[in-house]
Amino acid sequence: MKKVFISGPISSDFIGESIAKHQTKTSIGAHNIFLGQVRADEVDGKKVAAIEYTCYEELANTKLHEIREEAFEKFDLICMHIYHSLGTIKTGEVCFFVFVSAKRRKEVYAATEWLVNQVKDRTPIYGKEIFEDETHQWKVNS
Amino acid sequence: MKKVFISGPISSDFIGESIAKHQTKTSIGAHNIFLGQVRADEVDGKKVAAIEYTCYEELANTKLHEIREEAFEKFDLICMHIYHSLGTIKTGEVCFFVFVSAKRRKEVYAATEWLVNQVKDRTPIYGKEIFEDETHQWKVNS
Amino acid sequence: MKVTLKYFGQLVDVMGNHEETQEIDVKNSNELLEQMKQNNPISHIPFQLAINDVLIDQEESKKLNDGDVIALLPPYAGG
Amino acid sequence: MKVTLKYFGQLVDVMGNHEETQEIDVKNSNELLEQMKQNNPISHIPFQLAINDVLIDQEESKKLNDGDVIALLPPYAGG
Repeated sequence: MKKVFISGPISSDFIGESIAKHQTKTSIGAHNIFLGQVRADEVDGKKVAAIEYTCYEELANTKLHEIREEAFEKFDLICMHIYHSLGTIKTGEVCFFVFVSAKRRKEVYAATEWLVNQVKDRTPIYGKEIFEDETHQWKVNS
Repeated sequence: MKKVFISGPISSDFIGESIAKHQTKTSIGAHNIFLGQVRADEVDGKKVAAIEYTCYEELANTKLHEIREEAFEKFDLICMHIYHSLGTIKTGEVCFFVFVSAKRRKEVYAATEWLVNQVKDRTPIYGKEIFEDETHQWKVNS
Repeated sequence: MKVTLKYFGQLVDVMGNHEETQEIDVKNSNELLEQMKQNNPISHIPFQLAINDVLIDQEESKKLNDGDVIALLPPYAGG
Repeated sequence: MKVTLKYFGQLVDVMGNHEETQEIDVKNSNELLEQMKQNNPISHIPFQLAINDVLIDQEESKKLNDGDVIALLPPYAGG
């Protein structure tokens, strides 16, 4: 089982290091990366300051494993990594990192989009949007 | 005119720093990144060791400027960056970096794919594939 | 029988905690769902059940056993 | 008139250099193209022309002037 959940924000150093690790794999010709960043949305005049992510980790890991297996069947990929934050992630910080690598570029775009959607739809993750005044609302995916 | 051409490979540190620079832009909710990596292709039993990139920089910059303008018209983007290496890039190293950011994720995938294709089709860049035995052939885009 | 109920997302707010042990008097997941939708302040929140870390299909009704861990899962909001 | 010819990609190999100044006896880009395709070892390589950093459409024929910089561009291979 690959580790997906990271406590706290996903740093740009972590992303850089993930990219660097792939430079020994010389069959790769194309990478595609999706990053979800916490947005300072305004709701009724109040601004989001952070999102606090929680998840049902046992079920989430089962679902993420299924998604990985399906992705390797559906797309001609060499590598795939999914990372999601847990805990409080401030606006501007990265909370979601999907990284797909293939021989040629053709396959990577659709694979990334598919993975992002599957993780959102099938993984029991919850986000509490915390406003600057410390009130909160529960995030709803559109 | 934004600087696109970089002498030598695009390091993972450079990519990490580019990501970090976007963390002050809290209207961004989604980034999509494409990376082209030099592949150790085999041709008639000879292995590619590096690609030497050259370009017609004056015309390339004009074309890249046009592509940028069109992309901002076509897609609802907040930011867009294109980087391409010149000089000798060894297998496993990154030579092409397209970075797109938007409020929501929906637009970013198509924008990245479109940009990658436009840069390949419309920008006068040339690649000399250098084999391990120091012979070479000129790269042809499929 | 005694089961453990785990709450997620908005249900944590509504129920006032993450987890509680409760004596229940139902035989299967459908009966439990029915009872919860009537008796609890959560009737307006859509949710799915998972029993012992396995998601339960809305159409199937699963037999419940003493000691089961039952998770109440509102719509997901990852990413 | 005297023009500067710039070669790119495979044409650098075929012509043996990146750039050369040459006396030409043609009036426009179409005539130049015609002459090059006949007289040079590059007849088998497809290429486009750019004059003073502006790409020339295959259909249009542009007047050439003394001092022009003419680039010969085989198919691109970036990325």
